[in-house]
Amino acid sequence: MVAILSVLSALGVVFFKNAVRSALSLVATFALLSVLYLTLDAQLLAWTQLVVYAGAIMVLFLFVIMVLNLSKQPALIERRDPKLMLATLLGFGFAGIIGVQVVTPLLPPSEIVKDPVLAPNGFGQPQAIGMALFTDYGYPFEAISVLLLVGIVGSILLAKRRLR
Amino acid sequence: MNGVPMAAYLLLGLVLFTIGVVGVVIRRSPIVIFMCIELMLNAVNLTTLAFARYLPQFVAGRERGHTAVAGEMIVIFIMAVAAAEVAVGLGIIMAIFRLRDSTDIDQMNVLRG
Amino acid sequence: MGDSDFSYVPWIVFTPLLGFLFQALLGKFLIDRLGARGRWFCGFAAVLVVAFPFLLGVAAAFKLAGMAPAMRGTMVTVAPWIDLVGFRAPLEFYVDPLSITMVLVVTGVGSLIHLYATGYMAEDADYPRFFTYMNLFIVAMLILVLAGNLPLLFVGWEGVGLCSYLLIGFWYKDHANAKAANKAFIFNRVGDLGFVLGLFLLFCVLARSAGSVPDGRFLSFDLIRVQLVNAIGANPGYATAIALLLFVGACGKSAQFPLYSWLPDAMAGPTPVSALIHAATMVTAGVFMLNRMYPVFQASPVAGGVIAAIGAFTALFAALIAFGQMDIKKVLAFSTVSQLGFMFVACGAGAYDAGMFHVVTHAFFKALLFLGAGAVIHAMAHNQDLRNYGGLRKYLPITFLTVMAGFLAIAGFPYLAGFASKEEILGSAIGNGAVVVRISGFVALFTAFLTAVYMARLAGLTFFGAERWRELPEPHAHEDQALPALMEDEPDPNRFYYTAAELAEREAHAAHADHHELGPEHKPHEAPLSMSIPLIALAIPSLLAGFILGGERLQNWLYPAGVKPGLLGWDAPPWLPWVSGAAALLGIAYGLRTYMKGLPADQGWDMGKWNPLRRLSADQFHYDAELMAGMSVGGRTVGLALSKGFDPLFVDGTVNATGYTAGALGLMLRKLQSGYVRFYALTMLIGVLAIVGYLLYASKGGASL
Amino acid sequence: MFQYAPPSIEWLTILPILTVVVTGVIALLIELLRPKGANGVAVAVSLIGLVVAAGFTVIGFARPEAETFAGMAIRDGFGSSIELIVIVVTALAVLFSDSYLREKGIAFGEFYPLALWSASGAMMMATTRNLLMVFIGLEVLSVSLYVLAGLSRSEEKSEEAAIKYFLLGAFASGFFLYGLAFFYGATGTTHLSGFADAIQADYSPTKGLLIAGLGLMLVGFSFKSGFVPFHQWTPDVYQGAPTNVTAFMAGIAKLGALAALWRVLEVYTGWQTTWMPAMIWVAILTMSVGNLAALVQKDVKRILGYSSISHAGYMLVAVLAHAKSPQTVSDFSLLYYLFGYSLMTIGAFAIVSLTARSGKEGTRLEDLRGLAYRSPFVATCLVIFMFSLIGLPPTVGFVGKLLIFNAAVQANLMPLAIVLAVNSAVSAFYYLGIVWAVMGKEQGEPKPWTIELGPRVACVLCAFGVLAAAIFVGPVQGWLSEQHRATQATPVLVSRG
Amino acid sequence: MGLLSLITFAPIIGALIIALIPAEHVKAIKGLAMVTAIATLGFSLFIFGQFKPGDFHFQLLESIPWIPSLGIRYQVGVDGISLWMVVMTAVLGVVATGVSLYESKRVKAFMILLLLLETTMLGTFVAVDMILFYTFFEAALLPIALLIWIWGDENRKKAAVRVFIYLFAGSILMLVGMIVLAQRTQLATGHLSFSLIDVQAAVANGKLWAGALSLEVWVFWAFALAFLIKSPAFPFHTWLVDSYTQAPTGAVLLGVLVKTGTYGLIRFCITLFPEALPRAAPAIMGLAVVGILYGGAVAAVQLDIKKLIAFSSLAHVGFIVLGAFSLSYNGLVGAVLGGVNHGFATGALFLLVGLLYLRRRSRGVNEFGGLKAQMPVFAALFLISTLAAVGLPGTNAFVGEFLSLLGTFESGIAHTVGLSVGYAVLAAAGVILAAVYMLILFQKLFYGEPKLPAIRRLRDLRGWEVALALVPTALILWGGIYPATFTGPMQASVNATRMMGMNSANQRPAWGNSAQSLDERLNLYQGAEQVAPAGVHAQGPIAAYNAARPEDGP
Repeated sequence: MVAILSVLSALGVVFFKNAVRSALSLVATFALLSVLYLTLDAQLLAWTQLVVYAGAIMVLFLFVIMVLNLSKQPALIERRDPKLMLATLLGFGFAGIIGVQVVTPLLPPSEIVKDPVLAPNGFGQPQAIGMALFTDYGYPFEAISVLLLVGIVGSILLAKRRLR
Repeated sequence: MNGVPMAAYLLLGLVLFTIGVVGVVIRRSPIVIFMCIELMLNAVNLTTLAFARYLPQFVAGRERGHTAVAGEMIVIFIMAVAAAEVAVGLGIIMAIFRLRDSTDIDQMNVLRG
Repeated sequence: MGDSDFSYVPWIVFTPLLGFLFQALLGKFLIDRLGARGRWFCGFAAVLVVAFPFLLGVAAAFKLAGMAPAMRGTMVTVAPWIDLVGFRAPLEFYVDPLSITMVLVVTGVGSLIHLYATGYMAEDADYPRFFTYMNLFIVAMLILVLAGNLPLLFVGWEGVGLCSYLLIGFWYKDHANAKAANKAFIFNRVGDLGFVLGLFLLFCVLARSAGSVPDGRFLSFDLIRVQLVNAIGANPGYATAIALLLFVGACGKSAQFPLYSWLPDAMAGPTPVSALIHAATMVTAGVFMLNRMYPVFQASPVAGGVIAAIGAFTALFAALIAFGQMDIKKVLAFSTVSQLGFMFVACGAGAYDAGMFHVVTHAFFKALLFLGAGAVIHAMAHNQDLRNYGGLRKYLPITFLTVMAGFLAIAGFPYLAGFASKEEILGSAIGNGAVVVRISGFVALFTAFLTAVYMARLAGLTFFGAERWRELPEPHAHEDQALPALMEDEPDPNRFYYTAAELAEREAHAAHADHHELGPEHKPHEAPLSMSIPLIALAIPSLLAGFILGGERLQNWLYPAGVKPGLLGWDAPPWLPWVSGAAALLGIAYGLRTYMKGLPADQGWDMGKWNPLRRLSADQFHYDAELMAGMSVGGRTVGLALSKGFDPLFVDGTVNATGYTAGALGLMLRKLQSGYVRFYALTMLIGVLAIVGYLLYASKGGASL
Repeated sequence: MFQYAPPSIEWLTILPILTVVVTGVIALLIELLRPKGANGVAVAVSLIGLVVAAGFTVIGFARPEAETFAGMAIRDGFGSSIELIVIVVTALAVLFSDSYLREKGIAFGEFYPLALWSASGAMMMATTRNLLMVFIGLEVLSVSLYVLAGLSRSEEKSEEAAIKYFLLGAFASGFFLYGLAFFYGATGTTHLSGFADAIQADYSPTKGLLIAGLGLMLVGFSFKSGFVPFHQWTPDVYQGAPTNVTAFMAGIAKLGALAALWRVLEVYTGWQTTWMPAMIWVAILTMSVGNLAALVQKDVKRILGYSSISHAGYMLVAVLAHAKSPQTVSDFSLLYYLFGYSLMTIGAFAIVSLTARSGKEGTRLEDLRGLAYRSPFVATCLVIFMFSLIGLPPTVGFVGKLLIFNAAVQANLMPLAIVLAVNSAVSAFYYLGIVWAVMGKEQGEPKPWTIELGPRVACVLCAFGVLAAAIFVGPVQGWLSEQHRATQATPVLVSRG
Repeated sequence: MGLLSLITFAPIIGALIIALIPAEHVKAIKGLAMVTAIATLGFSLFIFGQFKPGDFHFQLLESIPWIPSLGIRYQVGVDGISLWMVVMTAVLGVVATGVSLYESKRVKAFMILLLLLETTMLGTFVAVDMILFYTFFEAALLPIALLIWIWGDENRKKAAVRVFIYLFAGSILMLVGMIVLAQRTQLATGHLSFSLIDVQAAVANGKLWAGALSLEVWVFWAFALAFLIKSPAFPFHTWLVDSYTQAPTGAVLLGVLVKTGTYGLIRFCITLFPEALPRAAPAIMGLAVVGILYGGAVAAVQLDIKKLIAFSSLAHVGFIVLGAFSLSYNGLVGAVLGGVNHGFATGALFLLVGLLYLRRRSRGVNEFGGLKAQMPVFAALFLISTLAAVGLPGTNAFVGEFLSLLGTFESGIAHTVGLSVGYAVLAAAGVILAAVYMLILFQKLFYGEPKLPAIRRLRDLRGWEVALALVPTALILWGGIYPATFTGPMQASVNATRMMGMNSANQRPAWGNSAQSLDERLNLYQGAEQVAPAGVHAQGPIAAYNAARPEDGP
């Protein structure tokens, strides 16, 4: 159910002509996904998803859309573009290939489902994640900080007024 | 916890990913394209979490918890990266909007040939 | 220097070489400095360096004569030349009766002609250049005759060709001369093709059979004869091939039928050149070479037949053409071609010594005739047309007498030189066993009659009858060419050009030699002493050579019995001397009777009135014209087709097409680079699908590259 | 409550990266402190930092191979070599950037920290076998480059380049991440060693995951390296971005991506029958498309952009050769070519950047006309770079191609060697076009150029490097293999002294 | 630094010094360039003196590792085949520099490039390592292309591009071939080496190509193609025509450039591919013969002097290639000798035409005429060069072409290369064509009355020009009169080269075996084997040869 909804809202992102509506449907997708995360026992990530994506990132998006006044812009899908057909076709192709070749082997007869489906110990708990972040994943964590720094400096640089 | 097979999550991830991919190709607004990319990233997150959750037992010689954490780490880092990308990407879109009053990606082809 | 006995022989070659270097390097300088005395000195040096080898040759001849016939062959090695491990052709001279005979002819006749030239060319601005070439020619000719091996002979062979080329084009201001020179060179080249191939084949045959000659001197004459018997005995076909190929070379050099037509054109050169090169010496090189290589020819009767037939045909053909010629030198030229044909008939018949005999006598009387003609031309302000002559005997008595001697000799007046040598030729041919050769002999006999007639025509038209130049119109005065426009505005920092002042001085310095043309007021004058002496000197052997050398004397000298085996004997029919003598006398009588009266009406200035046959003959039966037109037009067409058609289209074309294809592909790719992000994303998507799809496909074991 | 046990860490392993990052921070602080000043200090600090980092790398070279941070970072000869090259590239780019940016009127001090961080991203990619780390490095590298590409904000083409690069880059990242997820799904880890375990487990349902994961990751790397058909951003971005950024990007992006590709394919060697044909075709297409398209270009930067595609193809040949027969083909050919390519490209771009004069920049071929008259020295350098790019001896381009040829032949990849050869010939045409433009005569009197110290030094270093690296390739390699022997990292090179 | 390195890098050292002189000091630059060229010539003569003729191995070897991991070395040496090439390059270097003293446009760059070009040529001839050879071989393109581009005539740009691309494209596959050779060497001997000595040693014992015939044929063609293009043989000559036509006067060294191609054919194609050789030889000889006839026919209708020389070069190179691939001893000597001879002959022609061009700025055959009266000394020098081009005995060209043709004929008679007799006949016919086009050229330039007023104002050559032109012309004559100077040092090497290509495995001499000498295994005459099998003579012909002429030492 949640899955179907999320798919629908994701389609909305693509097919809404209005950027604001696209964005809102993306928010919906994110929210639905966080629900799914919960079903996967990943509580922390679910909340993070909500906060980071639905909250922060999408706000940014909407902000930019508003600033640029994109909602007023005309529809930006050309209906007759062969690209559209081709892209959809290729999309189906991609999904088909991956689905048949990669996901199908993982369907129920395989061992994965036989396994009693219990979340691993501490799965999704903040402690475990925190532990990992500060031990084994300390280095990437630091690297990410560099990345965020880049993001900050970069966006400032891009948004700065003209050079002296 | 429930009887939903992992493959279902994977399929959902695949569908979302594909939608994102198709969206990137067919939309003309860079903002929306960017949103579609975010959709792709989320699809990846979902897939990864599904793997982490269902913990492939077949992975020999690896401690289960360790494995699961790895998946969660991927998700976290992807989120962080997405945040940074958003900051920069929107900055670029802002900058280009300031230069010209349109964000139609198809009008951006000064560079070609 | 190898053999002490003949260690001076190389100086036969080196002396004129020194003369050549002297003329080339110092001649102009001397004349500029010393003027007339410089001229005299140059001329003297030029004659001296040819006369001195003659003395050496005489010495060598006496020494050879004093040796046992079997010992008369000495190799004098001077220096290495082509000097490879497996193939050596040193600079070596082979001293034997044959080479020394030729040395004597070349230097003897050569020095007389040099002497003559000092008078004939006295007024020419390029006096030293002339003697440079002439001396170089003597060098090359002596190398040719003295060469100890075939490649070295080829050096001389080509060397004389070069000098011939240079001398034909000596008067360089006229492109016609240059064209004649080119023609001579190129025709000779065609012959050389055969010569070289024959040489190669000979080498291969010898090398194969010999396995290894320790010092690799395969083509040296002292060894060829020894080796050849073994080599060819196994493959008689090779002998024919080699012989015919070599004969092609001889055809080129000695102006035989398919390749004769350069020789008449070569008359564009100064007359001493014609006498020396195109009558006495160089053109006989083919006959000499046949003598030199006689074992090969001897081994192939087929080749002998071919040679005799071609010789006879050429003799007849050229004699017929001679009837149509009005240029005094052209008549002589065709006569030379014809006489050379005689020599080849002899060689084809196996009477190599008879061929050589005729070479020697022909050298005397033909040189004499040319020199005489030169004296006439000299006297007639360089006009060469028989129709302008007539009645010259009273103006040029010495010339008249000597030329008459030459005329009688060539016409085969009994017991003169020409009669003697021709007698042997005809005898050998008619007495030969092979039918072809015998027919050739009869053709030659008929040609001998023709010879007498056309030579009488020449003599009659020149020396008898009315003084026809008196009827000529007054010549035009030369107009001086204006000095070139000055281009002072063009900068000339490197001083490439003469300044105006220098140019004026230069033009003044090269004040035109006093050119005068033949006109009604012209008064012919006898040639200076330097020209008369050679005439007289040559007239004597022309008359007497038959007595001196005839009667198998030359044969015993060149081909002593028992030493050079297998020379064909012949059985001349007893009636021959009578018949040939009669033919000659008849011809002379008929010719003189016709032409002493003056120019016959049907041979006048208006070609339209000529007998059609004579017109054909004047045009060499269209042979030369058609051949030259075919060659030059055909060659040009092919060359242009390749140059303008094939080269740009295919050679350049493929290159350009490759470039264009690449460029077109680039343009196509450029179109794909549309600038649209979404299109880029689409291609990426295609790529993703392709790669992932392929990998999954391949992982199922489905594919390999 | 948390048992926090600090893991034992070989700090030296990441010390070069750390140094670069910290230098970036310092440079940023300098920019903040004196925003109105010239950027000389920032340049100096950056260079000093890079030198120090290089020093640490060299020190690390001699140490034994090590993997630390729970397998997140690795130190081996290959990684350290890449790090060194990255440092050199960055230093050279920094050297000539200052004057260019000033001339262009975009002297943002942020360039230096961003460039340094970007470099650190490339270094991270090169020194890890963990795909997560590869991804983060990739993002650090890319995000900085996105920003830098749009540095010239008043220029439409710069911004266009930035957005194209950004959107397509993020798109490609998405694929890469999907692949990463698959890999993780199959192995339970993001470390490449998981592959071996997975193979050992031989669990067939996940095989598809591994394969598809590889394919998707290849897409990511291919995009960054500019392989066909993921190349189309390259010419646009190269042309649009500020020239110094293009130079930097040309070197650095390939370094990171190819290093990571190298490590991934090294692991996947066992399955090469599956992916090798595909990659061979990618290599063939990459080489050919880049060269053919460059033939008809008129803009120098665009030409160099296309040429970078084909050079990426050449390097892919080196990678494939190693992956095909790792026992006989060492990493030297790739490293050497990367180094050489970086030198010649940066040198070329440095010279192109000289055309920028007071805000205007002409990068078309005719804008280079008369360079030989204006500055023979610079023209000579450019000629050297172009002939090196063609692969004419005795330049680094030649020796590099020689090494790749050798690698390809050794690995029995003759078709690739031949395609490479043919492509070299094709490429000569457009490089010559640049040379001719330089040699050509300008309208009017030649105006001599004054060239500042920075670009001058950069040109000299590049030109010198291009020649010296070719002539002294023996000692360089000797030194490297000595380090290798110390660490026992790669198979001993077969050679005859 | 050894002697060979010295000579190779002497021009570059000169060029570096010139680079330091400010461009305004034109005189100093020209002087220094001349000094450098003459010094190089001096070194080359010294090398000539040091050379020991009887030995077929590389002499004066120097060897420094370059890329040790690939077994690539800086290895230089000379043998009999390269010795005269080096001297020739040095001689023509002097000539080229000399005539370039007239250059007035960007003199400094010109001289630097010219000296650079000389270094690359010298390097090509002394390189023993294949990669080093390739390095010099290719590096020559840079100066050549730039010389044509900047200082060439009206169509220089197209010519420069074409020269560069064509030659570069032609030889790049050879690089792959070299690598294959080295790899096979490694397979055969266990050592990776690009040294010609090592590679050839592996070829000599038959291990290198064991069981890889098709590969051998492919690699052979990779090499052959590169060299045929550079030589250039028949369908590959378009670059030559362009570059000869457009090159500046100073580019006399272009004549040497094409010699690197024929040199490569002999050095690589014959020694390293014994099994592929007999299969390929008829085809290559066929190309050569077509080139001879085609070059002659096309040259005969050219109206551009330099184009004419270019097509004549095509024909002459045909003789060289023909001789080389006749695989007979005489033919090979003819080919090596022909390379040297043609170098001098074209050098002289190029120089003289250049001097004419400097005066009149015209290359049209029909725009001259009557020069003989105006410039007699020039005419004499030109005549000698013409005769050399015609292949007249007494000039060096004759000896080379004669031996080439003889060798071809020989190989045909012995059925070594079946079609050779036909080839020899056709090629000999090409000699006629040579006479046709050269004599027409000579006639049009020199005979007749001066048509144009400007020609009547022309001075004869100046003293130093004569001196300069005398250098190659004197060598032309010397080579014709005393060719032993040329053939003497090259014989042992040529013989070894031939046996490398002709003998069966293990019978081939090897450069790698420094103790080996050729006696007793000499087998000069093809087809004579049945009569006198190899090794019968107690004293081999070379020994006999040396005994016969002991005084002819260096």
